[in-house]
Amino acid sequence: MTPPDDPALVRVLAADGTFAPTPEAERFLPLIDALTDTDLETFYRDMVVVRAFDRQATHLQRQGQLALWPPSLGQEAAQVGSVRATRPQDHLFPSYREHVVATTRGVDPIDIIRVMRGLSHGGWDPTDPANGNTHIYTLVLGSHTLHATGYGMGMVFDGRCATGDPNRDEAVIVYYGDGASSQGDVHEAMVFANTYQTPQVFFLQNNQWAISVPVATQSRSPLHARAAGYGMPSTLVDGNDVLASYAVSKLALDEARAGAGPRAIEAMTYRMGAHTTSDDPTKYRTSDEEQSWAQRDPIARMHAYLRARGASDAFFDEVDAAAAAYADDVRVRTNALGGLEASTMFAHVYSEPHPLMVEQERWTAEYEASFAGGAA
Amino acid sequence: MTPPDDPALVRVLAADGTFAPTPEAERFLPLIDALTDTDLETFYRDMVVVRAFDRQATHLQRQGQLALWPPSLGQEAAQVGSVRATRPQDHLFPSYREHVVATTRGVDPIDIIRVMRGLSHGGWDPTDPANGNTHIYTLVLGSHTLHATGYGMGMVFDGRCATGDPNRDEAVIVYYGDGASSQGDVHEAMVFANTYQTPQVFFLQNNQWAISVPVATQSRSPLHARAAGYGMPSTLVDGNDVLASYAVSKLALDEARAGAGPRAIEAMTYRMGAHTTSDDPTKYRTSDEEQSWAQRDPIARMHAYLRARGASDAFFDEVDAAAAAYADDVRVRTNALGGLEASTMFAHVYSEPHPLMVEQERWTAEYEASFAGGAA
Amino acid sequence: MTGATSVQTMPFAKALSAGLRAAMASDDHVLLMGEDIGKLGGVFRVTEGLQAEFGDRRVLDTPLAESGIVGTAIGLAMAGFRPVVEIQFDGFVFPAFDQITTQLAKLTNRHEGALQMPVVIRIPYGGHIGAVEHHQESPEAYFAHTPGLRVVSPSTPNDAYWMIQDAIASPDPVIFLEPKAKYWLKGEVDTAERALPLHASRIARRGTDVTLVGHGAMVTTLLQAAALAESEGTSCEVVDLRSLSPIDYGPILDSVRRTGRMVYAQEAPGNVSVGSEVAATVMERAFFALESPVLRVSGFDVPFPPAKLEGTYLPDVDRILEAVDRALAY
Amino acid sequence: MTGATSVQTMPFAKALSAGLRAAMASDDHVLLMGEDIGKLGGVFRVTEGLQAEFGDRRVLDTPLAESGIVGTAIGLAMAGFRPVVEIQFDGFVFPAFDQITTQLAKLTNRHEGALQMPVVIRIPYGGHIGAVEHHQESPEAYFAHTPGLRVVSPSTPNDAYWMIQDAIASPDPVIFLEPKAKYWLKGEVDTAERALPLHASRIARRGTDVTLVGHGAMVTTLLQAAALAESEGTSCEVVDLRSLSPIDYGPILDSVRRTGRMVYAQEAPGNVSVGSEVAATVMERAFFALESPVLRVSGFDVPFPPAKLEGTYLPDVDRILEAVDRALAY
Ligand SMILES: Cc1ncc(C[n+]2csc(CCOP(=O)(O)OP(=O)(O)O)c2C)c(N)n1
Ligand SMILES: Cc1ncc(C[n+]2csc(CCOP(=O)(O)OP(=O)(O)O)c2C)c(N)n1
Ligand SMILES: [Mg+2]
Ligand SMILES: [Mg+2]
Repeated sequence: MTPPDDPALVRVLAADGTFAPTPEAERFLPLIDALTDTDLETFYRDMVVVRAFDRQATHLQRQGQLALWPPSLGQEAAQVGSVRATRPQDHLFPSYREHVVATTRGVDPIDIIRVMRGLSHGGWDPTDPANGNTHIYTLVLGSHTLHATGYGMGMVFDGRCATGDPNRDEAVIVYYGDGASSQGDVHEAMVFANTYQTPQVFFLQNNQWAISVPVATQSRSPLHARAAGYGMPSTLVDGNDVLASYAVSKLALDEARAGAGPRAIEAMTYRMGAHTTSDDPTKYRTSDEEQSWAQRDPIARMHAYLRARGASDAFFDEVDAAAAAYADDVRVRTNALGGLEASTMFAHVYSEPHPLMVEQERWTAEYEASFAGGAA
Repeated sequence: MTPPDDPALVRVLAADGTFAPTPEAERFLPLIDALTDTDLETFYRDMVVVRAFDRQATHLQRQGQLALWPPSLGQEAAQVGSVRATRPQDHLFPSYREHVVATTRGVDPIDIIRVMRGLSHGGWDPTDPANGNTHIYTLVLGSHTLHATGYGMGMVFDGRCATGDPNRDEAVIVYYGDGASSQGDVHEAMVFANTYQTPQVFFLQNNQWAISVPVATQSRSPLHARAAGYGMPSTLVDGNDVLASYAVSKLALDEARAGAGPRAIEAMTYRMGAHTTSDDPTKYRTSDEEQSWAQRDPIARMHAYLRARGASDAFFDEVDAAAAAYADDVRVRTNALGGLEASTMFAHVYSEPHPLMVEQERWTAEYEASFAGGAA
Repeated sequence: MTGATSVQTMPFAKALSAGLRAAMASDDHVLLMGEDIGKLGGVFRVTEGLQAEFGDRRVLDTPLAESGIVGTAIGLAMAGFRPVVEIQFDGFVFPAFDQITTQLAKLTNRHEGALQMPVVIRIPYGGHIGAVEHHQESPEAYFAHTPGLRVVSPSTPNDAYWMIQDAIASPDPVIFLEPKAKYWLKGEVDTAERALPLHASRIARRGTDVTLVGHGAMVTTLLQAAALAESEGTSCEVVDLRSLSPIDYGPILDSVRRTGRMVYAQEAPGNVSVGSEVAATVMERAFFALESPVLRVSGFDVPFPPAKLEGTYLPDVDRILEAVDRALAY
Repeated sequence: MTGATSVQTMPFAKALSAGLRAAMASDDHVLLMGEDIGKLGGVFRVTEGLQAEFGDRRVLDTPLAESGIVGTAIGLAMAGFRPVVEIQFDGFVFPAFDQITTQLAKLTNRHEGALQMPVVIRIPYGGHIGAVEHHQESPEAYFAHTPGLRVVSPSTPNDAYWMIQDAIASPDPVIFLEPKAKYWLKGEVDTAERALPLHASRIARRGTDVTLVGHGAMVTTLLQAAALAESEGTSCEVVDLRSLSPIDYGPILDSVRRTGRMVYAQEAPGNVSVGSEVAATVMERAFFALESPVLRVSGFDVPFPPAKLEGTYLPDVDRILEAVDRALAY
């Protein structure tokens, strides 16, 4: 297990928002210096907006509008930092809590809502350019890491990376958790990634918990150290520091795109909320622990930093208003969501016609019609 | 991939048999000094005897007596060194090429023959004390590493290790190959072993090949380096040096038994023969490579060392004669092996009665009897 | 304990929990393993309180890796333990499928009887809870097809209490399928005496016109259908399969020989399913007794749909009665 | 090419190889992946020469990890490739089972049709080669039960040649089961014209008294049984299933309606198998046409035994004829 203040940690902003790079952060500072004020404001805005959405979704679940909601609360900096380091041509493979990643890349939040409402398994179409090459969530933990590696192999085979032109080069980034890191598929994904030198970043959000199980049960030693065993460089970053998360992701993605092979990042963060709306974290963790992490809130940290740099009240107010409007819009659209036709169940099991689908869809239609007839 | 002459290598005997410890070997020398002449002769004898058996089995397969034979040729030092470092109370989980391990622990070679002849899936009974706690072969690569870890968990839970009494403490050692190292199960076995601090040694025989696939396809960096990512110490050893293999295994097992947690060893060795009797290695590797490894033959090396220490011709002749007799005995007993009753197919699928077994066994008996009747 | 005091009313999940506790108390090598089963008591709270009672060496919160859980359970069984594994949801059993199929199911046979494999794999399964993907599936066919496994599914609290203990006592590996829709179902549990052996099927209701057979959560639905059918003048016998492998055909064949008609209900996709096997076998063994073919009411041959469609996907009383009508119309 | 020159006699494995080559030549995003398939040409030499011809970016010798192979094949398919995976032997497909079942089979549905999954998984399967454990199994039931997969098994060189190309052309995932006992079987291959679509069953022999149905290596055995039966005065029709999911029931039902009797033969354990499904469906759809129940001749419900017993385990001509006699005796 990585202690939250491991000396290998890359951190730029201290918990109170002061600019205080750790020794490991030094080499990333040029990347941070290159950020404009607008960039910094965007990072902040992303985090605030998606947190408002996330809270709204939690409320919606409580009101019975959703089957389930897995909050991203507390992990905004890790997600915004990494996703803002991607380029439009990159492909992103989230796990299932990457609401910040998905929406920042363009996924309509209502599509995530539809998944959690029981209206769709996938939610959005990753081949639609509007979704920024964000692949859909995968609920079988770790299994998508192999899809990301395979996609990266495709990039290698098709010459989509290491072309010498950074504007064309592509990369994949795959998100997974401390719990998922124990799965055999994650190992195999790393084996294949290193063998085929995929342009890939393994982005581990270590939020300290896998439901009720602490990360110490998954590993007694730092998870990022696993990468070295595959010959892959890795970086440990303070995942609640959006600037550090951005910088380490940017470097790793740039290197991967250019042909240097896969890289790993462990972002130390914290799941500030429940695992999902079905969960009661008081059963397994202390409020002391929760409070100590509340001190490291990624949004408060960036707020303090921007404030110290001179951001205005007007800016913060405007962001809060935008966030509230965003969340409101989600609520309104959620309440307006309709149902599902039975036929959708049969429509996409296969891409080509299949006799069982034809028969069973027909049977269902006739069967449903028989009730309609009876009621008429 | 580990270069065969990696500076981290623990080696005591140079390829020509001279005593020339590498820097990494220094700390193991006391363990080697503690060996008696008889120990050294035993190591040599073990290797020569099992090689004779292995060659005999290959002949038997050629003569149509066996379905298949996977030779252990060339890997004798890695296997003898490690197995001679175990204590009687230890449990051994071989993969499927550990004929040297199995027979040295007491498994009757004819039991391995029975597996490869198609007379038995398991071959021997690991609960029979005669078999030295040698578990049976597992053909689904890597899956047995989890069984070994689970067994080690049982040792921890039952207080069978770390008792403070080295004569009572137990350990498990699990063997697997460079190819198998890519399997997810091996990763999960390491995760669980480290979480539960099992008294366990992961013994990887890197024989450079997984059938036709070179180890470079499994990993571009040294396999033993993976252990560190789980928080486990690891050692790289010249697996063709029986003294070095013994010493590193002895230390790792002693530490594991005493409660220090799991350890990993990568033994650099070479599969001097074909993958199995169905394989033709000329399709995928050069005779230059084969010859370069023939120079590092583990038996020739130990022969030269013993010879230089003053072992007599009489000793070597006696070992050769014993080996020939051992192999002869296997041949004679193989030729005398009988067939299988149909009923054995149904007898052990379940430990308690099962209606399908009862019905199908009865049906088979009646069906077979109907032919007997017809012929009478 | 006297019969009078030994009967208590409790929900299915509590009955299971009581059964686990009894098994753990009577053999200190019974050990529970799984994700979130210790401190949290499992996502369905079936193991609640057991870690506090028996300690964290008897109730293990494992790393998050199903192959690892089952694989180490096998090793523990080799070392003399009786591990009871919880898979968190039906759809997450597949990472462990290799260990279950090529190892757990075959090890006793591979050892020619020298080694028993008393491992129980508990899987909450089936729909009706409106959950997201992978949380509502019925994977029983995969296990029932696999030689070396025993597969059971209790449908009442009393069966939950006894069958979990019998499964743990079994020297063979048992896939123990818990119809999650029934966790909150209350019923009487007689803690003094088991009603039936682990692998017996059970007549849940007597009837004369059509035999309804099923397993898991479907048993309740079949009983509801039978009640409704009765009000419409059709008398249905209901058989709870209880054991999916091996299947106890005695009560089913006996019933079909009386009724001449049968409907099988299951939530799993129908193609190559337990229902296919029961239908084929009943038609083979009671060929001349049948006045209509055995009809099957199953989940459709599609992945379990988004929750808003589960009501359409899952066989319900109406679909069962539709099949009863078809059977009677032959 | 004219019909006359397009017919060649070749062994099954060579026909497969030719089919793979044709698919690779016509689409440069068809790519082969597996253990030892490149330099070695596969343990059965089906891919021999293809790496030399198409390069090591089209024919990949992968790391030794089946979940990794199938999982990365999925990612490659997402990136526009058409991966054809070789699993070395039937018994080694289980480490990939999660990727096949929860991912490959479901991804098109999960994406609501936005993503196709043109992945073929080739599996040499079945017995008759006297090999050690895990090398002679018939895992088809697991795949046939899984919605989202297509499952086929050619039994002749001509089908091998065409079906592999059709499987690769399919936008859906196809489990492609190669009866390894038939790799050396020679037969005519018409490289100009396919005889049947991928999912059609095929009348392999005409007959009037009993319908024999089966798949894979059993088709040869059924034909031998039919020949022998004929010499004893019984006329058997033989249907080669070819496609195990979906199943083309047309020719089977048509045949059974004429003969009134049917026997299904398969190497897999019979319990909850493809044979169970075919038997249940045929009895359901041809209920009044049947004069005897559909009988099944299967592998026993045990793990595939040590090779010296495979002759007892595997259905043979005698066991099929015994079932034919039983069917006729009803
Ligand atoms: C293969 C598999 N097993 C179990 C689960 C049930 N499950 C869902 S989330 C979760 C914990 C995940 O922990 P982690 O990977 O750390 O991600 P986090 O929830 O912290 O984001 C579990 C056990 C699952 N989804 N997939
Ligand atoms: C899961 C699995 N996949 C494939 C195989 C087929 N197979 C048998 S041995 C072998 C190569 C093993 O290589 P390695 O682990 O290095 O052991 P070695 O043969 O070199 O001793 C393969 C691919 C198998 N036995 N199990
Ligand atoms: Mg976590
Ligand atoms: Mg090897």
